Amino acid sequence: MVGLRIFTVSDHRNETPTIKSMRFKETLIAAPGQFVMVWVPGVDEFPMSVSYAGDRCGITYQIIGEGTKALAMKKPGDKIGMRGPYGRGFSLQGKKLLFVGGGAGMAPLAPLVEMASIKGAAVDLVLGARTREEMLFESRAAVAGARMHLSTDDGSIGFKGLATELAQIVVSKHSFDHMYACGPEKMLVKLLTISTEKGIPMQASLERVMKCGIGICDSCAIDGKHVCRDGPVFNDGDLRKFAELGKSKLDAAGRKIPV
Amino acid sequence: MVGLRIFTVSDHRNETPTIKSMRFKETLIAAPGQFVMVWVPGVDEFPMSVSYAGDRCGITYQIIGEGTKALAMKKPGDKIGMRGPYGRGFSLQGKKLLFVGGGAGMAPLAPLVEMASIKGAAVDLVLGARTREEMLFESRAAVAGARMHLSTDDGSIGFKGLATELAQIVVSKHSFDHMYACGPEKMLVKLLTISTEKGIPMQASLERVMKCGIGICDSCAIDGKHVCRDGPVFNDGDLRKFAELGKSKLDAAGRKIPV
Amino acid sequence: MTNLAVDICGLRMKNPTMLASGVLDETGKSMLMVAKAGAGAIVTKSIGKEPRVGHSGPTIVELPQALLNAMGLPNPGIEAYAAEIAEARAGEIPIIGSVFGGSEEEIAELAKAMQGVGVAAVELNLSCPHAKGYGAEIGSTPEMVEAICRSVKETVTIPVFAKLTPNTSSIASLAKAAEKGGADAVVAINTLKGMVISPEAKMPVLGNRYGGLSGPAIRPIGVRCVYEIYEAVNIPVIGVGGISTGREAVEYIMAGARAVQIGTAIWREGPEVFSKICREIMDFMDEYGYSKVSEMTGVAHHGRT
Amino acid sequence: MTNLAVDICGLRMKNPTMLASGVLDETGKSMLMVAKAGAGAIVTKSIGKEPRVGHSGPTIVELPQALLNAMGLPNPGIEAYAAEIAEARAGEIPIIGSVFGGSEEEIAELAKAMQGVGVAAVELNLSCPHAKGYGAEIGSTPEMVEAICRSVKETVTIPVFAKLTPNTSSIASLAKAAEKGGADAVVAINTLKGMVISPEAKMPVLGNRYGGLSGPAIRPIGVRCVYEIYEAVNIPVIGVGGISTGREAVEYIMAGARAVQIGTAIWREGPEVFSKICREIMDFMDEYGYSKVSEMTGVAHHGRT
Ligand SMILES: Cc1cc2nc3c(=O)[nH]c(=O)nc-3n(C[C@H](O)[C@H](O)[C@H](O)COP(=O)(O)OP(=O)(O)OC[C@H]3O[C@@H](n4cnc5c(N)ncnc54)[C@H](O)[C@@H]3O)c2cc1C
Ligand SMILES: Cc1cc2nc3c(=O)[nH]c(=O)nc-3n(C[C@H](O)[C@H](O)[C@H](O)COP(=O)(O)OP(=O)(O)OC[C@H]3O[C@@H](n4cnc5c(N)ncnc54)[C@H](O)[C@@H]3O)c2cc1C
Ligand SMILES: Cc1cc2nc3c(=O)[nH]c(=O)nc-3n(C[C@H](O)[C@H](O)[C@H](O)COP(=O)(O)O)c2cc1C
Ligand SMILES: Cc1cc2nc3c(=O)[nH]c(=O)nc-3n(C[C@H](O)[C@H](O)[C@H](O)COP(=O)(O)O)c2cc1C
Ligand code: FES
Ligand code: FES
Repeated sequence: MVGLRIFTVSDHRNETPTIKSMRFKETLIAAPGQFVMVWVPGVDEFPMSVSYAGDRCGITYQIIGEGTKALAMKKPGDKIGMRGPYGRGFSLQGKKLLFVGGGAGMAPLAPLVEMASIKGAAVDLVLGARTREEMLFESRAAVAGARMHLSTDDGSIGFKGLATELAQIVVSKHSFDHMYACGPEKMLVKLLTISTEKGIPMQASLERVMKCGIGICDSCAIDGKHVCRDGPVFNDGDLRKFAELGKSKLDAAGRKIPV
Repeated sequence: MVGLRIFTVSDHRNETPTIKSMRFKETLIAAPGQFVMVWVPGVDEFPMSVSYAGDRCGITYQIIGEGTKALAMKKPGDKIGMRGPYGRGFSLQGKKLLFVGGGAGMAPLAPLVEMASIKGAAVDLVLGARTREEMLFESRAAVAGARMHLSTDDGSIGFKGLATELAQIVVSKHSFDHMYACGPEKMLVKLLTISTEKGIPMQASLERVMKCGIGICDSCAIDGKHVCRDGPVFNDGDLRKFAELGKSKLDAAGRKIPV
Repeated sequence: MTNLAVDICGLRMKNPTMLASGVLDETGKSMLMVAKAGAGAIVTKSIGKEPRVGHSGPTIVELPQALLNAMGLPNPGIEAYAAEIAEARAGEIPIIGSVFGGSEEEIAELAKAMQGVGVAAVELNLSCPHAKGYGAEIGSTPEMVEAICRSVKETVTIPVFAKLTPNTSSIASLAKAAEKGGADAVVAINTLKGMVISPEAKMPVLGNRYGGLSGPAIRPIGVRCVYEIYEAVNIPVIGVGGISTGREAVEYIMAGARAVQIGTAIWREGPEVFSKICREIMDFMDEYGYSKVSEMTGVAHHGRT
Repeated sequence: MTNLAVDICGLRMKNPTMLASGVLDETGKSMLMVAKAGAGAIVTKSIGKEPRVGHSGPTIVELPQALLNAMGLPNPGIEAYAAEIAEARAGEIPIIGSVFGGSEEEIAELAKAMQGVGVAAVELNLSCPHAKGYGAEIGSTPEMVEAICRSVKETVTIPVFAKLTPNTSSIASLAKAAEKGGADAVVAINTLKGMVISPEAKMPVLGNRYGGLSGPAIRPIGVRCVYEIYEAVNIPVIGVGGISTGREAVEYIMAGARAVQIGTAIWREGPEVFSKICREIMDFMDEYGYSKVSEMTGVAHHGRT
């Protein structure tokens, strides 16, 4: 087999009440933003960003449905399958960077924040969550040296409101030469407006139903491009061309449904 | 296709009344003693030593049956197939070398003579043929700087008698530290005796029916070894262990027949 | 002048390559993209009456020279899919609608709906090896193939292509049955039924356990099938299975194919594989003195049939 | 203690690997050499009544992950071959005599001759895809498979293995027929019928045009066949097709095989592949806590059948 490899869970911990990180004994080389197809034997397979690359690689996931529920049951020593990494990750550019992560969207952004800091860029991170305890990778980003801007829907910590509202404020106060984002698609659409208005280049990671992960099944199509192969990270030029962004996506049967 | 390549005949000439050389436009990297499986489309496939390696590679063949007759009809520009090179060729050792070539057996020896001369070894060549005009690669070897010793069955040139008888004489006059041979198996058996008596290491190229050329069909078996994969070149240690050498071989149906 | 154009049952193609069914053809925009990448025609995903989500994952196993897939015929149903076809038709190359169903009637009904949507031809998927009650399960005997082709022919006026399964002891018999049933062309081959087991997980990898093998690994089987079918029928054959170079397309054409389909090659090479293959076919024709693709069709039978 | 030994119909094998028929088994000395290289048993070349030179060349096409062969069942005939078997028996591992023939009677007669020569079991080649009138041509219907197995069982007392063809719509039906006919085990799979064409030469490469595909490319098909057969019959299954690592052997074993055969892997890896595979199976068993090979047989069906 070329793609599929078996990985052994080394540790598994709660990041927030609904988000867990699973690390593995094995190594997986992946660029920030690339993803793997995670196989929970006997259950299902689904895409996950690589949130820890290299030695003791790992993924960070929100418990959503059957697949992620089954994943959450795995203990150290248990084995799962992963294939990948796939797709085009983020390309690190600029010196003054604004990151915007919403919910589990911090999973692919966290390794990029670390990489940017190591390379000497100044990083501002707008981190949004529903509530205080759902804040993902707050300390990981802080340790990496990011200047933190928190927002919660309920105001339990930081700015009360949407991450995009906070981002708008941050952008108006500081200057940035690149933006990186991952989170709900409505959030990305708003950030794209900011990017256009302020003329700041932006890269964002998208999500679509993914079945093959390798660019042949068309389930992840967005305007004739494929999130698994052309993405998941797209730049603002591509994002602006997507008529379907924030509007429609395909369900598992290939029906167009609202995002 | 990994193995099979198409080659274009660049020139085709008579070396002797029964032996022709065919050169190709393409390159084939091969060590002296290695062979190819030659496909004459619509006719058959059979093994041939690479008599010219590298650019404008070539083979030198005796017209024996249907396959080689069809090969002889090919003109410059025509295409044939070849796969390989296969097998273990000669390993060049020693400084004072005796070569013994009988008939078409000079085909694999000629490039080795050239290589040995380039590397500065002293080369004596005993070249045997049925009659004067059947002498193969006499000038090619002479140009390469080999000291020539000719023998013919009919005495039309050089020593009248077997190449092995002449080799016996040459060996008694000069000292050698390695022998290389290719030709009829009875000849090889006698040379092996000389090798043993004089304590001169020897390498010889063998022939057997070859169907696959890649070590799986067993048609080229000799005492549990395979001429296509373990050979075609064997050293005196191996040769001495072969109970079948000079005695029996397999026919195309796998029947043991006398050599 | 070397000319790549071919004509299959009245479909004019600028070159002999078609997108194979099930690959990058769930959405109109993706089909348009493949058309732009150089395909001569597009076969749609196999469409059924109702929406279907397909099998649970994994749906794909990557192998060194093959893919094993069990997508399970996911599709939005013919009604919703009509819009995608409408969009794809802007590409100005023939769109061939692929359909699958559980009975003669259902397939004929779908073919009719496809015709209504304006496809240039309909391809009957009688050969998917991993969907219970569909595909190869209803296309594995000559009787069924003939009956289905006949029903469809009685229902539509556009050309009908029967896509056959290699999971049989005689694909030539299936092809003859398709011809007898009135099919205008046969397409060969669909995938071979296969399975990959993970020793560590002690179970088959695919959610559906069984899947279909495609890609370079199956090419010698596809070429053999086309060669056999060419000797058995008089209707055109469309070759598919493991093609990723022009030389390999020519292999199928010489075996008897009038056109070829390409699916799995997109995995390694992207949709650009279509223009690459066309360029390579052109180069081959130039070197070997062919001016039309049809001059090569079936030449590997020369002196045999 | 991890133990690789297996027992198939009373044949005691020190490990579950056998040399597949047709590969390095034309001469006694080569079979001895393979025995020394670590095989647990040897299946002989398929032997007929009379000497046969086989097809004209090319008899082999090398592909990236496969071989296509049309040797054409060359063999010296059972009479001459007896001496080779006698020589091979010195290897002290079971020798299984493979036979092919054009009729029930001929096959039964050959099986009897094999028994006379002292083989531990006889394997019936009902599956060679490229020899007219033999192999798959007489082994493609359940009726023929059953009748042949029955004739042979009535003639010999040693175990009878039926080697089946994957070139069928239901290998499980063939296996059931073999079981019904009294076969003691089934072997799956033989090669898949294929063809390679040289565009430059405008013709099939093999002298026989058609050949049999073997090697890694066909492994998913072989695993699927063994999996299907395991669910259909109660007699042991021996798995073959594209195995070149211990992990791949385990794949077949988990699909339901009690033992495996190895042929094409010798092409790339030499006969040393047997000891390598055994070592890898052992390592896998150690890591995953199996002490006997039989504990792994069929586990990929767990919770299914
Ligand atoms: C490139 C990529 C990277 C991803 N990376 C991560 C990651 O790092 N961490 C993470 O937690 N998730 C990530 N996701 C999303 C993740 O794949 C899904 O959450 C997961 O497939 C849900 O699987 P499940 O079996 O638990 O839920 P399912 O049973 O498949 O679905 C349960 C419910 O969740 C909905 N759902 C399914 N997929 C998504 C989705 N993508 N977003 C929102 N709702 C969904 C379904 O419609 C359904 O109603 C990523 C997705 C993509 C495409
Ligand atoms: C490793 C190897 C390298 C070889 N290199 C050369 C070479 O460089 N030049 C060359 O001329 N030949 C070489 N040969 C021999 C060559 O392969 C055969 O002569 C050739 O196969 C004959 O093919 P054919 O179709 O013309 O004859 P066929 O029709 O196959 O045979 C015609 C007759 O010749 C006999 N014959 C077949 N093979 C041989 C053989 N090997 N030796 C003697 N008689 C045979 C047959 O038994 C038959 O009676 C080599 C053989 C081997 C194994
Ligand atoms: C992911 C995938 C999905 C497929 N879906 C279909 C399908 O819906 N209908 C169909 O007739 N064939 C389907 N096929 C089979 C292909 O159309 C084609 O016959 C086969 O893959 C061999 O060609 P290839 O090797 O070029 O892929 C599918 C193949 C793949 C790999
Ligand atoms: C060169 C060659 C010759 C073969 N000859 C025979 C044969 O004589 N009888 C037989 O039953 N199978 C024969 N086979 C099939 C193998 O025994 C085996 O079933 C098949 O090759 C799949 O296994 P593999 O992939 O390990 O080679 C032959 C295969 C090859 C490659
Ligand atoms: S997930 Fe299949 S094309 Fe992207
Ligand atoms: S030619 Fe087949 S084993 Fe040597």
